[in-house]
Amino acid sequence: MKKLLLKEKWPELWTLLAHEGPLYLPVEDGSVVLYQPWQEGVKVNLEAVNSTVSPKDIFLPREETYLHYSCRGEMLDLEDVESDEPVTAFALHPCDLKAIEMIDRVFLNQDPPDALYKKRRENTTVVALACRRPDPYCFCGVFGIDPTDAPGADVMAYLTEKGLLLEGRTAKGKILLDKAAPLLEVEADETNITVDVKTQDFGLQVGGLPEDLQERFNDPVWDDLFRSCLGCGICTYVCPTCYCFDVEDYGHEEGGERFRCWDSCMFGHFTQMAGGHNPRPSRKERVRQRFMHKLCYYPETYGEIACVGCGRCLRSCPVNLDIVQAIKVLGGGKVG
Amino acid sequence: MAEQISEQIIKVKKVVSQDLLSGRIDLLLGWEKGHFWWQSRPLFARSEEDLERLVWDSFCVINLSRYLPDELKENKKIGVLVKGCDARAFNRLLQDRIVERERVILYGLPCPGMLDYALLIEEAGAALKGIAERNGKVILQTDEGEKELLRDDLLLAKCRHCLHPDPVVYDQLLFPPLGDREELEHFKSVEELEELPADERYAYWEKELSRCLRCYACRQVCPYCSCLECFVEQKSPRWQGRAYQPSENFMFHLVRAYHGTGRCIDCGECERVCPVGIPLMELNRKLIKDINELYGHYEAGLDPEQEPPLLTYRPADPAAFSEK
Amino acid sequence: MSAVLNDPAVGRKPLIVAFCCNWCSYAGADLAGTSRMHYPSNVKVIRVPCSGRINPMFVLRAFQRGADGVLVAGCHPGDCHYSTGNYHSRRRLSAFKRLLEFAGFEPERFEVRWISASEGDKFAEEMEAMTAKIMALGPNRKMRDARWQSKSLSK
Amino acid sequence: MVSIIKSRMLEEMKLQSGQDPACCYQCAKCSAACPVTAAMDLLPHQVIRYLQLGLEVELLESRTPWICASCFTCAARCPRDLDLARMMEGVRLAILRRREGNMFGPANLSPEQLAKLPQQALVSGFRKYNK
Amino acid sequence: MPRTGVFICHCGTNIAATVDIDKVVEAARSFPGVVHAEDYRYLCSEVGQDLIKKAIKEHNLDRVVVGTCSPRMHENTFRKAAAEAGLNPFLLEVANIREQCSWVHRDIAEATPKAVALVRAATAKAAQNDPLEAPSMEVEKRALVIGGGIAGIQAALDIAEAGFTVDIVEREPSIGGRMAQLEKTFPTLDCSACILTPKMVEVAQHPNINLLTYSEVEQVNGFVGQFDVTIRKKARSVDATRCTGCGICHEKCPKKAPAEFEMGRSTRKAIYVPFPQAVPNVPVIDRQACLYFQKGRCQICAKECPAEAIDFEQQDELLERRYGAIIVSTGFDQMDPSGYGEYGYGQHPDILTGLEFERLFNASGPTGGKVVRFSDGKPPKKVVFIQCVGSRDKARGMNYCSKICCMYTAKQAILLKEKVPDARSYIFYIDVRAAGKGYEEFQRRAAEEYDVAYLRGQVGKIFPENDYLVVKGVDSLSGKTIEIKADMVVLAAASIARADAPVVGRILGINSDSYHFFNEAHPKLRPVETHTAGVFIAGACQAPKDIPDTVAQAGAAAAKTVSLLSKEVLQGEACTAVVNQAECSGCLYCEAVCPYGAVSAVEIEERSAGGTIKRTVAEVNAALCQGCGSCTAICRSGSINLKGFSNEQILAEVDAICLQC
Repeated sequence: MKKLLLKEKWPELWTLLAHEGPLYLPVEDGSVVLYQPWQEGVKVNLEAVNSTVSPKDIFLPREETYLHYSCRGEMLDLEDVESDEPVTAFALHPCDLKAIEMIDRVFLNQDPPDALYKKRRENTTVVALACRRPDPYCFCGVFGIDPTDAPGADVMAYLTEKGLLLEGRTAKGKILLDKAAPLLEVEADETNITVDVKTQDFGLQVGGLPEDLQERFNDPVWDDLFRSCLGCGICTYVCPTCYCFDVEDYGHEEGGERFRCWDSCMFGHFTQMAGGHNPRPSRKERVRQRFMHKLCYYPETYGEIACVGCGRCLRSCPVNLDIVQAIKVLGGGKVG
Repeated sequence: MAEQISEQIIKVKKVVSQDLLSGRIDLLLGWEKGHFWWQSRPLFARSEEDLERLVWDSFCVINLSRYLPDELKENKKIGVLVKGCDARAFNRLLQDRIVERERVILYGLPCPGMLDYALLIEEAGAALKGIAERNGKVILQTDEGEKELLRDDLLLAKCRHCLHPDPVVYDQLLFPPLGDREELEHFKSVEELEELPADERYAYWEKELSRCLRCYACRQVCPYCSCLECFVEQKSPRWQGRAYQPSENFMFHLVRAYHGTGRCIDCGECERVCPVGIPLMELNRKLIKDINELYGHYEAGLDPEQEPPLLTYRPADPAAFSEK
Repeated sequence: MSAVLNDPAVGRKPLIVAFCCNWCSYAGADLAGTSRMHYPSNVKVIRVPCSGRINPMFVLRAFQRGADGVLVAGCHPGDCHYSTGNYHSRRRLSAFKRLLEFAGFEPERFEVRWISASEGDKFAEEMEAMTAKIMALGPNRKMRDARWQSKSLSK
Repeated sequence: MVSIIKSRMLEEMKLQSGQDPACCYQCAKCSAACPVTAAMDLLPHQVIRYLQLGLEVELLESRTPWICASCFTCAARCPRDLDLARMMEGVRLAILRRREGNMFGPANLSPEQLAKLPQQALVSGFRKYNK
Repeated sequence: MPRTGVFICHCGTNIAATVDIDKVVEAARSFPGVVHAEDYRYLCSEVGQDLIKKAIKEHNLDRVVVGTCSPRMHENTFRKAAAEAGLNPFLLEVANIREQCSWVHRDIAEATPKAVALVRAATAKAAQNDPLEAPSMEVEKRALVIGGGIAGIQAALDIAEAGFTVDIVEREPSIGGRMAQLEKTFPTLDCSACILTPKMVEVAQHPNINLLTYSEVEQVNGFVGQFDVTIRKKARSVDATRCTGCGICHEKCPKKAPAEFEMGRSTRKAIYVPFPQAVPNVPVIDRQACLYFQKGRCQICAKECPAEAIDFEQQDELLERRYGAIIVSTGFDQMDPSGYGEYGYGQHPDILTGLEFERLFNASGPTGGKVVRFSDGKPPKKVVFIQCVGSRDKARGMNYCSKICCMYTAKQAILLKEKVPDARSYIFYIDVRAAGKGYEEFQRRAAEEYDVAYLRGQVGKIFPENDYLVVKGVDSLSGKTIEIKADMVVLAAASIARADAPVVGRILGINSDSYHFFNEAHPKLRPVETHTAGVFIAGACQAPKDIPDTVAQAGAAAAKTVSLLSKEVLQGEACTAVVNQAECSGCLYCEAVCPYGAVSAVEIEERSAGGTIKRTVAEVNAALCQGCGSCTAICRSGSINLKGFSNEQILAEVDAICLQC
């Protein structure tokens, strides 16, 4: 049973949800759209197809402090940092939700699971938003993702002329809708919600990728593919399925804090050892690492390619070196 | 202009293939098409067939001389296609002694400026299928018909700011120069920011920089960032923390800009590649403006023989502080 | 003085970090001492060989760590012990000062002064004056990293 | 026998002229340069000396301040950069302040004079020489 | 984690009065890495130093922080002590809690926390300190003396006597300087020539001295122990090896020019020796005056010269020489008093400066030793001397006292009386400054035995009337104005620095006071040293002074030079720049900003992508580097760092000093 939330009532819903805890939704910030906590005056944009940076940072923040330490003489005291506040992640697109499912496996399907990530995940109610108009960069179809439906969502939302159609999918979702009940129209028209969204495929046949990509580890294709790479971290930071992080301390001998923050396998210092040895000394090894991780290592462990076709790397890479190109040269489609 | 470009490619191919086949160069740095008609990515051409993919169109924005330092390690002699800004970038690298002039052949391409896809779709309104260009006009082909606009109105911001469309250094200038441009409002936005009260200016930068992902694309693409190891990565001393705190954002962006004092060639690449649209050139242009005001007009990258302003002094120099 | 300096906003005196060149300004600061002149105790001097040694990153670091004002002091142009150091720093620090102001810092927060070994009085006066200006502005929050003085860090 | 004291006259003179007699090392260049010393009872440098010593009474009686023509030769020649002419003016005023009543007012002037003399001169004169 | 020891000095009450020492010591104990902290009344004393040495051994400290007076005062004292205890001296840091804390802050509540902060900063820095070694450099056992006046002569002789080679560079054709211009010297009245000439000859003949007259220093590079100096030997147009000094050339030379040696009060020939006792006694052709050089004809001197020594083709020579030390003794000028309108100098031939008047007594002077007026050749009967012309005058002249005028004026008054027995001298003075052995007595003699009228006062106007000069002055003591009909007036014009002193200073890299007199390194304790190691100063180029002081100072400078030259090697600057060549991108901006040419490019081999590649990077010559650190601030990647003031050290200080306690 879907309920309609009229456009003019949106702000009321934002206020309501933001009152509980942080409400992340796509916001126009400068020239780009990003998922940011709602506050009075921000420009919410539900029409935008894909935010510049994926909403993964709702669950895996760019930076999160997880302990404070202080030294007194020989004494060292540690103090964990945790937050229990409920979070709402609003208007996440199916591809991004799929990506979060992939990251879940990494942080949760292990013992012990990552406590911080687990907490955030549990405290967050996810409202997914079906796509209506694809971006030229979108190719989620290639990975069998339905841009109009997001399995993992607590609430599924559809944009209509009048406003938003909301459909509770889980207990969490129901709670959210109950809270919102006073704002919702009782009988909603069901029309014009399932548009047939055609995304690009760039002539990709992922099936065409060799069974064991490991064999391609020393393949000459890598000698050319990496050349145009500038070694910046854009692809990894905008990517919804990249989850690498680094741990760093801030402070001095008398005290400080320890936090983790995003890291990128594109950086020279990624995996550099204390002794200075770097197993991936040049851009070639780094580019290979990133694509092999998406197309080979992740699948080996979790059974599917770590790409959801959101197209962010196609859009943001300054030199147009992206995963589509990688898949093609590795046999997942015809080159050129 | 535009079809001029599309015709030009024929001559470009002719010239470079001669040199590549004759072995005058081992590698040619050019452009090829990406997935989309509005993307041209770097081409590393070693053979005749590689060259078939070579393009020279209104989207060849990527600065190829940035690849020289690395490619020179593997190749003896390299040919590069350079636009105005790319040539100044080359001079920058030359002045910082990280390329050897004699190992590079520069093919100069006077550049009418590159088109901004974001602007194109914005102007198009309806879904944009493609474009055609003729005599300084761009025809947008949308599913709702055609729309004709002035080419100059559709240029990338960096190209609208460009003062020297013609390469300032080259071994062979492939086409007649277009002449320098006069950009009267070059520092307009900087001046507007200068007008603000200090606190508002700080708030402005705090907001803009808050989006910074530390992807360092601005640095990686920058011709003046020629350090082997950037201060950002250094462990000892630890100049720059990784936290996404305002204080760390400012540290990175102010120091990055400061390192460009008298060295930034004003190519605007950093701003172009920034995925979250931080107006980085305001910082760079501020420094260019101040150096001009304080220590005499200087445009980095125009003449590698001219001493950079921070490497010299005059006893009678003015100061931005009281000398009493 | 100390009473006046107390800054309710953060319960701390405004902190001024003064980088002084060893040959002129540091000697000038010493002279202020030998002549028993007085200036506020919130001024803390760091000795460097020459104003030309000053890397703007030192200044930024001071602001990050909680300085409310930073001063670089060196020999008068022409008197540099190393003959050209202060000519170079004049250019570097002028550009840098303008950049800082462009980033939103009040001009008074970062100053450069030429103070000779014989100008103990000038050193004292400049310190008084700068302290007064900083007090008028109040504590600096721009670029300050709250984490540095956070409870777990401060004694 | 004089007792050396900081005199009020000295302070007033300092205030009026902005000059400090303490800077004078008594080279007497002023006296040497002065064109009207012949008519003076105290030489210019002695006036400064008296100020330094605070000998007010002697100065009150002295003719010198009134002889000084403010030609500024002394000021031009003084190696210590003192402006003795100004000091003299300061002394004159200090002296006036000490005398009773008004020095001269409209009453001291005939109608013709009043008519002839420029207004400004009169007004400033009154201001200067009256309590 | 280092093992740091902290030592806080009371300095009697100098520190203890306004800093709560116990609080500081206690705070120090809590600083990271501090394993020992104590205080003492006078750390710089023997006992205090022993205390530190003992603690270093007992607690095997590897870092030491002393909270004391300014490092400019005692850093070396404490570093020596640390070294004696077997610790590398550069592992010691000084926290300046006296000059910059206890002395500038009134109350204990203010000064104590600041002292703590300063000690904490020093501790944080010390933790980053590395042991340093000062580079040692060869000493070129040869000295250069610039200026061949009495100072230069004396210094050169002393050095030569000590067995070292020394070159004298004198820009005039002869050595001798100002003293050679004097007739007699106060207070003994012995004849200047009689005592100077023998020394000049000795210089000329001394095996260890070589004389470069008519020459100037053009460039000085390098550093103490190894100064590379370029000297321009100006073309004399006379072959010194042939010239016998017979003097026929200037006898016959038809062209006259004003004589510099006589301050233009008489003439000399176009080919000339400045004065009869000149050393070397080799003439010079003044090419500006010489007819041959100007008009292309004449050459009489060449025709007349029996030794065929005249060489019109001679060119300037550039000599490149290396010296271990340099003494600057470039002397002084006399101020031109024509700025003082009231004295009318330059408008009347009988108004002279002291030096001009001096020449009247000299047999080889403009009047052949006869004291007569330039106007009519008559001996002056009334001579007025005026003191402090341009001295002690902050308005139109120099604020300082020229020191020698009081005495030479008394001398000249006496000489006058001896030459013209019926002459009378009137001396206008402000104060008579006769401090010096026998000076007071000498001045009194002038007043008492030579009937010199001392008038305490000044002169306001001088103007000619009939054949005399009317001097209008005042006697401040009597309060009487005075008018003197004088035959001659002598102005004791101020002694001032040489007009080109600033240029010399720049060439040598030494600084000067606001009057362009060269600055000594310390007004009391290092009076002949300059801030540039290996460069010493002597004589009136440092400040106006008389001959005895000059000679004494010259001796001192010579002694310093000798002790320097007698070292086999010198310890150089330990705090020098160093390049991390692995990180250096080789842009060499550092080279561009280095004032000492200490940075240069070097090619290194490096492994990269399998093969090895050659790269150009920067390299520092530690012997040349003086440690200013300008290079480190221009280096974007911090690949060039400064030992002793490294990025790590300074940042550690900043971090610590910003920690509020």
